[in-house]
Amino acid sequence: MELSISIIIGLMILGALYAIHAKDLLSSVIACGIVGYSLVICFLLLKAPDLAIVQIVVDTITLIIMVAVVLDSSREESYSKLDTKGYISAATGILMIVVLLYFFAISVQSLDVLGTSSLRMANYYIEGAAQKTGSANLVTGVVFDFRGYDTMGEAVVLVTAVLGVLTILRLKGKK
Amino acid sequence: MNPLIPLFVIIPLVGAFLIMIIGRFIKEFNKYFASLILFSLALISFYFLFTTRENSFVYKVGGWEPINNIPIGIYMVMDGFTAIVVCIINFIGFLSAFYSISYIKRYTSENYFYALFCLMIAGMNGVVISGDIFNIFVFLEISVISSYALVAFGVEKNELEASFKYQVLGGLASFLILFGIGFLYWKAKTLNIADIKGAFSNGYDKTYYLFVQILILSGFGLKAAIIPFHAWLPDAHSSAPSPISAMLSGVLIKAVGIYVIIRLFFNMFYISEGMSVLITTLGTLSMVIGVFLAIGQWDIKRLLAYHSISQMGYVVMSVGIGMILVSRGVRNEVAALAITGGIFHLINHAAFKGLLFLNAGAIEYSTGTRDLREMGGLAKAMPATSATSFVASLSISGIPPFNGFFSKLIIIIAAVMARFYLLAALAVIVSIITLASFMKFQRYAFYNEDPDKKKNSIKEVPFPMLFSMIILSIVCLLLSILVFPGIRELILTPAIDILMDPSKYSSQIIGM
Amino acid sequence: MKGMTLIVKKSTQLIAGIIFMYGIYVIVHGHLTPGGGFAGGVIIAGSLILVTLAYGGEFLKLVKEEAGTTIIESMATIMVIMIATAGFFFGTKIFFNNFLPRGVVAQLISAGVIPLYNIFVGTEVAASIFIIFLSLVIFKEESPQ
Amino acid sequence: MTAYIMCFILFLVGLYGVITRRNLVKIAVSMSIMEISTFLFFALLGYIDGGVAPIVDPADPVQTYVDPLPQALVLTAIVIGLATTSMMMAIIIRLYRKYGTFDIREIKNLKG
Repeated sequence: MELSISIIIGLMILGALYAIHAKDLLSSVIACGIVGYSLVICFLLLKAPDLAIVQIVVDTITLIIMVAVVLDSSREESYSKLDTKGYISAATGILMIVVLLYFFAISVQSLDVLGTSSLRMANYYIEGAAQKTGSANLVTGVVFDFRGYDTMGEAVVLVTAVLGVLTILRLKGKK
Repeated sequence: MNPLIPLFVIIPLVGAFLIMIIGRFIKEFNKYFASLILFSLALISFYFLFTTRENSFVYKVGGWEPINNIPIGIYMVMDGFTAIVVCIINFIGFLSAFYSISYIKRYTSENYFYALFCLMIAGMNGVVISGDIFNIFVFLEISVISSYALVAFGVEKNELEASFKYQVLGGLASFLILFGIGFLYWKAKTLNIADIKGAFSNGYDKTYYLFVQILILSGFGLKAAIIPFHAWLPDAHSSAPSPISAMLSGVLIKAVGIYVIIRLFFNMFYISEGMSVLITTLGTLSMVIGVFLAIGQWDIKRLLAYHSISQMGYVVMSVGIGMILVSRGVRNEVAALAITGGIFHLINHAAFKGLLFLNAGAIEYSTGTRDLREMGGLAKAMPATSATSFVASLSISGIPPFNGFFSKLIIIIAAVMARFYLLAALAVIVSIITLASFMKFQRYAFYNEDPDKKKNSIKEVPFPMLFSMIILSIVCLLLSILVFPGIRELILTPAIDILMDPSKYSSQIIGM
Repeated sequence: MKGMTLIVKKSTQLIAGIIFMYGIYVIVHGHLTPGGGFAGGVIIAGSLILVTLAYGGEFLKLVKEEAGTTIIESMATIMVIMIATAGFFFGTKIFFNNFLPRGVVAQLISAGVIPLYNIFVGTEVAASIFIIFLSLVIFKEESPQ
Repeated sequence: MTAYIMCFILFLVGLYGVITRRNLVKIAVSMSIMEISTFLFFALLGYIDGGVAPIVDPADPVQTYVDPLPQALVLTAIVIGLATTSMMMAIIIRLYRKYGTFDIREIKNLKG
C-alpha cells in the first residue's frame, strides 16, 4: 500500500515540477490539472470515495476556470534572466525548504506510520454513528451532524467567494 | 449553555444574505440595516463583557455531550478574554459601518460592500468564540476572503495589485495553518483546543512539538503581520476604502492574528522557553522596524499601516515577556502585569488606530488627496476632524491623559520588573519616534498655513462620518479609566486569569 | 458568447441531462452512498457550465441568468441557516440540533435533518459555482480587449 | 514514512513555486499544488490498514472503518480551496485585461 501511494506521489511531484517550469502557460495549467486528477487516484487508494468524487469534479471546474483565463492570452511566459531580486528570493525559498524538510523528517520519526493511526475523537463517530446520526455514510454523518457548524461556515465561504468575484469583476469601481 | 452565544454568528450571516436579496429592490435598505445589525451585536457583546467575569460559557453546538471526557462536537467558548475581543470587533464594526453610510457614496454597488462587511464581521466573531482549531480555520477563511474582496473594492490598479499580493500571502498562511492542524491531529487525534492540551499532557517529542508550534505561529503570524510576514499590510491597508482599512488595522489583525496566537499558545500548547523568546524577539523586531519604516512615509494611510505593525509589536513583545516568565515559572505577578499591558494595549490600539484611519478617510473624502505634502491648514476648514485626529495622535504616541500612555506605561514597567531593560529602553525610544512621526502628520495635515493653497472649497464631512469619529475619540479618553483598580478587576483580570493558569480553561471546557 | 460546432451541441444534448440527473441522485442519496451536498452540487454546476459552453448565449440572457442565480444562491444559504437555527426551537433547543426522527439506517428517508442539509447545500454550491463561471464569461465579453 | 515525506516534498515544491515565480498564472498553479498536497496529507492521516470505506452496511455491520474525521475536514477544505482559487483567477484576469501581461514586475512599474 505504502509503495503504490509513494509511486503516485512521486509522479505528482514530477507533474508539479513541470507545471512550475513549463514555458507555455496552458501546458502548465494542464499539468496542474493532471496533479489534481492523480490526487483522485490517491483518494481511492486511501479508501476515501467521497473525496474522490468531490475532487474530480472540483478539479475539472478549476481547470475550466484556469483555461478560460489563460486561453485568450499570449500563452508564452515572458522569460527574463533572474535579476538580483530573483536570486535572493530563490535563495530564501530554497533555504526555507531545506529547514522545513529537515524539521519534518526528524519529527515524523516519533509519529505513527501510515495505516496504524489510532483513534480518539473519531472512535465515537464510528461506534454509534449510524444510530446517532442515522446516516449510513459516516463521512456525511460527520460533515452534516457532528460538525455541521463547520459545513455551514463552509457554505458561507463559498458565498463570500462568489460575492468577492462579483465585486472584483465589476467594470467601474468608483463613481 | 446560554443561547446568546451563537447569535454572534447567526445575526451577521442572516443579515448579509438579507442585504444581498432585499438590497437589490430597496436601494436605501442595506446602509441602515447593516448598522442596525452591528449595533445589536455591539449591545450583546457589552452584555457578555459584564456577565462573563470569572466563569466561561461553553456552548456545545449540536448538543453532543462528551463521551467519557472526550468532546465530540464543536464547542463555542465565551470567557473573559473572548468577551473583550468580541466587544472590540462589534463596536468598531458598528462605527465603521455607520461611518461608511456617507463614505461609500463614492463607490459603486454598495450592496456588495455591506454584504461582505457583515460576512467579515461574522467570520471574525466565529473565529473568536470557537473552541475548535478547524472551526477557527473555516471562520478565518470567511473573514479573510471577504477582506480580500473589500481591499480590492475600488477596482483600480494599485488596489487589485495589493489585493493579489494579500491573497497570495494569505493563502500561504492558510496552507501553513492547515498543515499545522493536520500535524496536531496526527498526534492528538482530536480537534478541541482544551482536549489537545490534555492529549499532549503525557509527554511529546520535542522537535515535533517545536515544528507544530512554528507552523501555527508562522501561519497566524502572517495574518497578524508580525515582522517577517508584514509585506502585505502596507499595500492592503493603504489601498482599501478607509472604513475597511480601519477594520483591517484596528480589528482583523487582532481578532484573527494576535488573539488566536495568544489563545493557542496559552491554552493549547505547553509554553517552552525557546518559543516564548522567539515570540518576544519577533514582537520587538516588528516594534522597532515598523516605526523606522513609518518615518519616511508621506501617504497618510501607508504611514498609519506601518505604525500598526509597530504597535502590534508592542502587544506581541509584552505578551512574549509574560510567556517567558510563565515558562520559567518565576514571578507570576510580573507575568500577569505584562499580559495585562499587552491586552490593554490591544484594546487601546483598536480604538485610536480605527479613529486615525477614519480621519484619513475624512481628509481624503473632502480634500481628495492622501499625500501630506499637498495638504495644509485643514484645522480651520475641518475643525471636528482635526480635533479628533489630534486626540488620536496624542493617544497613539502615549501622552498622559490618553489611553495609549497607560498601556505603554504598564508594558514598560513589566519589562523593567522582568529585568528586560533593553526591551524597556526600546519601547520608550519607539514611543518617542511615534510621537515625532505623528507630530509631523499633524503639522503637515492640519496646521502649516500655505497661502497659495485653495482652502475655501474644503468643507467638513457629513454627519455619519463625524458621529463615528467623535464617538471613537470619546472612547479613546474613556479607555484610560481601565487602569484604575476598580474597573480593571471587572474587565481585564478575568482575561488574565484564563490565560495565566490554563488548567482553568480546560477544566471548564472538559471538566478534566 | 458564440456556441460550439454542431457535434458538440448534439452530444451535450445527450449527456447534459444525464449529468444533471446524476447530480441530483448524488445529492439525494448523500447519506447512503459516497457523495453528498458538495459533490452533487458541483456535478450539477458542471452540467450547467457544459450547456452554457456548448450553446453560448447572447450577452443579456447571461446577465439576467446570473442575477437570478444569485437570488437562488442566497435563498438556499438562508435555508441552510434556518434549518440550523430551527434546532433552537425543536429537539433539544441547541443550535445545530438534528431534530427530525432518525428512521432506519439504510433507507432513503432515514437521517433526520441531513437530507435537507444535503439538498440546500447542494443547490447553493451549484448556484455559486455557476455564478463564478458566468461572471468570468460576462467579464470577458464586456471588458475591452 | 516515505508517503508522508513525499507529500511534504510536494508541498515544498508548491511553496518554492509561489516564492520564486514571477508569472501570475504560475503563482496560482503553485498555490493549487500546495492545496493538493495538504488534502493528500489529511487523507494519509486517516488511513487505517485493512480499513473499509466509511459506509455502514447494515448487512455486515462489524468492520474496521477508515477514520472519517480527516475526510470530513478535507471535504470542507476542498471547497475552500475552490473559493480561494476562483478569487485569485478573477484578479488575474482583471489584471491581464488592464495590463496585457502576467508578469508581476511589469505590472509593478506600469503607471496608471
